[in-house]
Amino acid sequence: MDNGIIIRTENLTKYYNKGKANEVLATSGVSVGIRRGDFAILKGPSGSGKTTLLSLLGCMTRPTSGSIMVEGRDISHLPERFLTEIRRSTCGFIFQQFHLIQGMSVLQNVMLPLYPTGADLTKLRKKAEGLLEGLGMLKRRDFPVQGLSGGEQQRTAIARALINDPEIVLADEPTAHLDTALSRDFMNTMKELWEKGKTVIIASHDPIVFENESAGLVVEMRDGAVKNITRK
Amino acid sequence: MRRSTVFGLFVLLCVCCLAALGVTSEIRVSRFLVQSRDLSGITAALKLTDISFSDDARYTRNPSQADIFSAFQDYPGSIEHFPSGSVTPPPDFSSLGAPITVKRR
Amino acid sequence: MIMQPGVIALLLGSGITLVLLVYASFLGVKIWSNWDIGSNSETQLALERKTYLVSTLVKYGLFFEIVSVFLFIYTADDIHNLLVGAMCATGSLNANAFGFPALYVKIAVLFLAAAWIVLDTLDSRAEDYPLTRKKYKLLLFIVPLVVAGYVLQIKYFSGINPDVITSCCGVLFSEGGSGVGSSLASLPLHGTEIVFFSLFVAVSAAGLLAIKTGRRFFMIALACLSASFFFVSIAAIISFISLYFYQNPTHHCPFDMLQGGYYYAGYPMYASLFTGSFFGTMTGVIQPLRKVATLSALVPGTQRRWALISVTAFTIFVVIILIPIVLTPFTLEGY
Amino acid sequence: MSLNSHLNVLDFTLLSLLRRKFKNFGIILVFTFIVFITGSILFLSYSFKREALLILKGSPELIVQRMSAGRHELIPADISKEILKIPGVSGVEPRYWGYYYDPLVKANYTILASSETLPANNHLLQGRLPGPEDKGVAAVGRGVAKARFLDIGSSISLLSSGGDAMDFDVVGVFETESELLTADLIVLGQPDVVRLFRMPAGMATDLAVSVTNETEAPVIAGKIRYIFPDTRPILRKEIVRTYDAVFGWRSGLILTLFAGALVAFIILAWDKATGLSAEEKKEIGILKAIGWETSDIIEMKFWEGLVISLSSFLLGIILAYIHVYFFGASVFAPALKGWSVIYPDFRLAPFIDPYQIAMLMALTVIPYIASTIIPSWKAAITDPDEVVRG
Repeated sequence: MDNGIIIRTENLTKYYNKGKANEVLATSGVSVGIRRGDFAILKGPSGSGKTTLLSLLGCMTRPTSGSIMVEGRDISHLPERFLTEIRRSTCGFIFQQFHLIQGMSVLQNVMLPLYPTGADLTKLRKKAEGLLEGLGMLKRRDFPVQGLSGGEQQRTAIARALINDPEIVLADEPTAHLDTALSRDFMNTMKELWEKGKTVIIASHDPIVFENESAGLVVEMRDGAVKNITRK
Repeated sequence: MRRSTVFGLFVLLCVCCLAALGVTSEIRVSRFLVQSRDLSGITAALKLTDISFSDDARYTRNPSQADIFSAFQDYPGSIEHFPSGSVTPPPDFSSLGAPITVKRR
Repeated sequence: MIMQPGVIALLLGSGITLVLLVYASFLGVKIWSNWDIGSNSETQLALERKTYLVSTLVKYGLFFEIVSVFLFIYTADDIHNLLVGAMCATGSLNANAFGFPALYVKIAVLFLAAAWIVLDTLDSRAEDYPLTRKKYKLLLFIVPLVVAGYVLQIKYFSGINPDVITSCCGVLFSEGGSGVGSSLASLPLHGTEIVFFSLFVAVSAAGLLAIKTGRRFFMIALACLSASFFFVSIAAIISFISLYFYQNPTHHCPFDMLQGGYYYAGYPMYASLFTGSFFGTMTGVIQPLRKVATLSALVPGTQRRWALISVTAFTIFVVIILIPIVLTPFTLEGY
Repeated sequence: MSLNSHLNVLDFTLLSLLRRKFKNFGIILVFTFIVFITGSILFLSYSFKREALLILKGSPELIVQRMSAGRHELIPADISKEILKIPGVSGVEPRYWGYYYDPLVKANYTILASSETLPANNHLLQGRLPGPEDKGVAAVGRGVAKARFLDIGSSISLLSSGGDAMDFDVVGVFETESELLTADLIVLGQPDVVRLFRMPAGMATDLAVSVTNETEAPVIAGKIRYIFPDTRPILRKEIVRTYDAVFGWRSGLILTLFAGALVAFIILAWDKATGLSAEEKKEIGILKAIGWETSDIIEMKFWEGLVISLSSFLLGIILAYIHVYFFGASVFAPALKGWSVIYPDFRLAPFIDPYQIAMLMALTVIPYIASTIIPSWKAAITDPDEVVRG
């Protein structure tokens, strides 16, 4: 493991619908290295390829060419089955739209990622309650998620992302649907996680995010390519 | 209780229900088997060949005895006896030929 | 053709199996000819996703095939009233030349489909899916069998002529007759008993040694012995086990024990025999896979587990057949 | 994967099904109904068949009828002496019987001359049978008794072919348990039958031949046909086969008609499974994004199909059983039995074995499950990446 690098990409290129009329080149030739314990921001206007890079880093999808090493292991050719396994054990994802499952309670939503791993539900519930407590959501645990406010939904989503004790926490435009105060709250939560030793990667074009004092690594993107990498 | 347990219990309940029905079926069948001796006694004494299953028309009463032609038996213009008439195939007397061969001189 | 609910159900059920498996093999050909695990193209991704569909289709196909084998035997048993001289399923199956071949083909499909599924499961645990091409080649062997089974079954039912005097089990399995069935029935009783029980001891010994040592020799031995034990057991069922079940020195029918009158003893008996033979044989079949790099770590453990399943299942089988032999006053002395 | 992981996925599936209560309970309801109908048909016809086979065990080994111009004709009773000479024949007895249409209640009766007495310990007859030479007495089936309000001691009047009314004292009534055999019977003494139908002297309806060894019956039938080319011998074995075919045919026909409804349901199932709502599709995407694997989703869909089909199947079988064996198949009996005035009212013996269950499964569960495979797979391969990209 070269000097604490947790994810390294080499010349990462991703096309969508390759060979078809609606072909899109989402990222091209991206080479970045993210160290264990980094607080990294992917910065850039919408359409710059941040989200695609984020999902490549989070093992959501396979690159068209180039390679990704996660914890020293080349995952760029792995079938989806094994990609999912890696994602399930190392990544926690917070989506722009929160993506909670409607009609289920907060607690159930938080527990959901670990269902297929055969986790013991009683222990899992304890763990989920612990996470919700840390985020001040414990009293809401049996609420159906559709009745929550935006901030509460996001805290539920954070708890869900943390249920598998991920090494890496990834967030995509997390502040897009929040007001300034809630955005700052979110950044504080991320900072706490970072201080606990998690690697945090956030894609955003919100100044509250990328001007945050904890952000150690800022990757600026434009038109699918990396324009600038600054490490503080 | 977790939901899968509830579902398991529901399935178990249904299976138990079925098992109970299976037991009653065994009992009723064995009772019928005793009774069927009396029934076949009646069959033997009266030399009956058919069961009284659908007697809406004469030709449906004894499917093994009836003639192949059948319409208008009760009175001219009598409609076909649906459904018995339509769902009873004519008895297959063609099979009679096979095991019995009659040599003609 | 006999229009009976049983026949309709059978044709519907096995027709669905046929459609599923033909579709699966069609996809299999597609995957087989375009497969490139090293590629990251969207075509390859789509193919990888199709493998899930093929596995699912074959799994359901196997389940439906099991139902359809039972349905076939039951229906044959049910129509024996329509046939002159047929007294049980054996007689009905003998009504024309297609009955028994249809049953044999169905059982072969059962084994092959099960083998495909376990290979598929094993393959999907290795990161590079090393068996993909072999798997889909095997699938192409199964499909003609399924089609043949379906055609034979239709020919069987459409060819049933209620006039033909069929040989019932009494004739088929009576010692004086000719044909495979009766030659099985006329096997010397004590000889068959000795062969059967000594083969059981041999197969269990091979299985236990295979579990203990994990050595190649015992794996192969277990596979060969399991396969032969399957055929010897079928012969033994017809030759002497059935006699104890029915307590009748002339009734050799291998199907009647599936009925309520014999406490459905046939189900656990055949289930354990099939399971034991299948897993026993598969331990040897996957022996060469130890050489595949990504599978070499997985195979030995799997083999031991299967050997254990096989030995357990065979033991259950023997216990089931020993029950009537030990517990009933019926003896075959003098036969 | 451990057992617990399967249970967890099942847990989630149940929760997820409960979230769409109305839709899923609707499907279970329709499916249960389909299993119920199919099951009722199968149970009913199978029980009829088994009962018919048992009841007809006692019927004559061989019936000899005379054919004239292709029609069934009366047969001269003295032929029996010739038949008796055939080796293997142990007895020949003329049968006198016919149909009687009763305009009063618009029902068909079967009039039969008695020949033998029933064993004394037969519990299915109240009173007695008329003796072969008795005059003016009758034993009637329960169906006739109900239609004409008869009981032992009352009398029934029938119109003979000659146009004169004949009165009979009822001396015996068959018990309800024997209705499958006797519902429409009126048993009279032989002279009364001859007078009622104005049968020419020396003629009988047909002859019942008993043989010493039933396996030789076909040979004897061949000889009878050889000696009397205008006769038609009917073997008991053939009657039994006819019944086998009749019930197989009837239920087969109804099932075929019913297949339309089944197909409609399968289309519904397919549509339900393919026409995943945008919301459901999104949910599956979310599940995949948060760490569910394609095979987990396929498993979830498998559980979904299993929960729906197993619940419906079990409920449907139980309901069909209750319907057929406790309520006499009140919904379908008319379709199977036809619409006569005298319905044999009988309680069927529940002959049920794994065959029925396997058959029912092949007819209902397998098509349903098969129709959901491809749609579930299509749902399961939703790209998790799509969710991220919104």
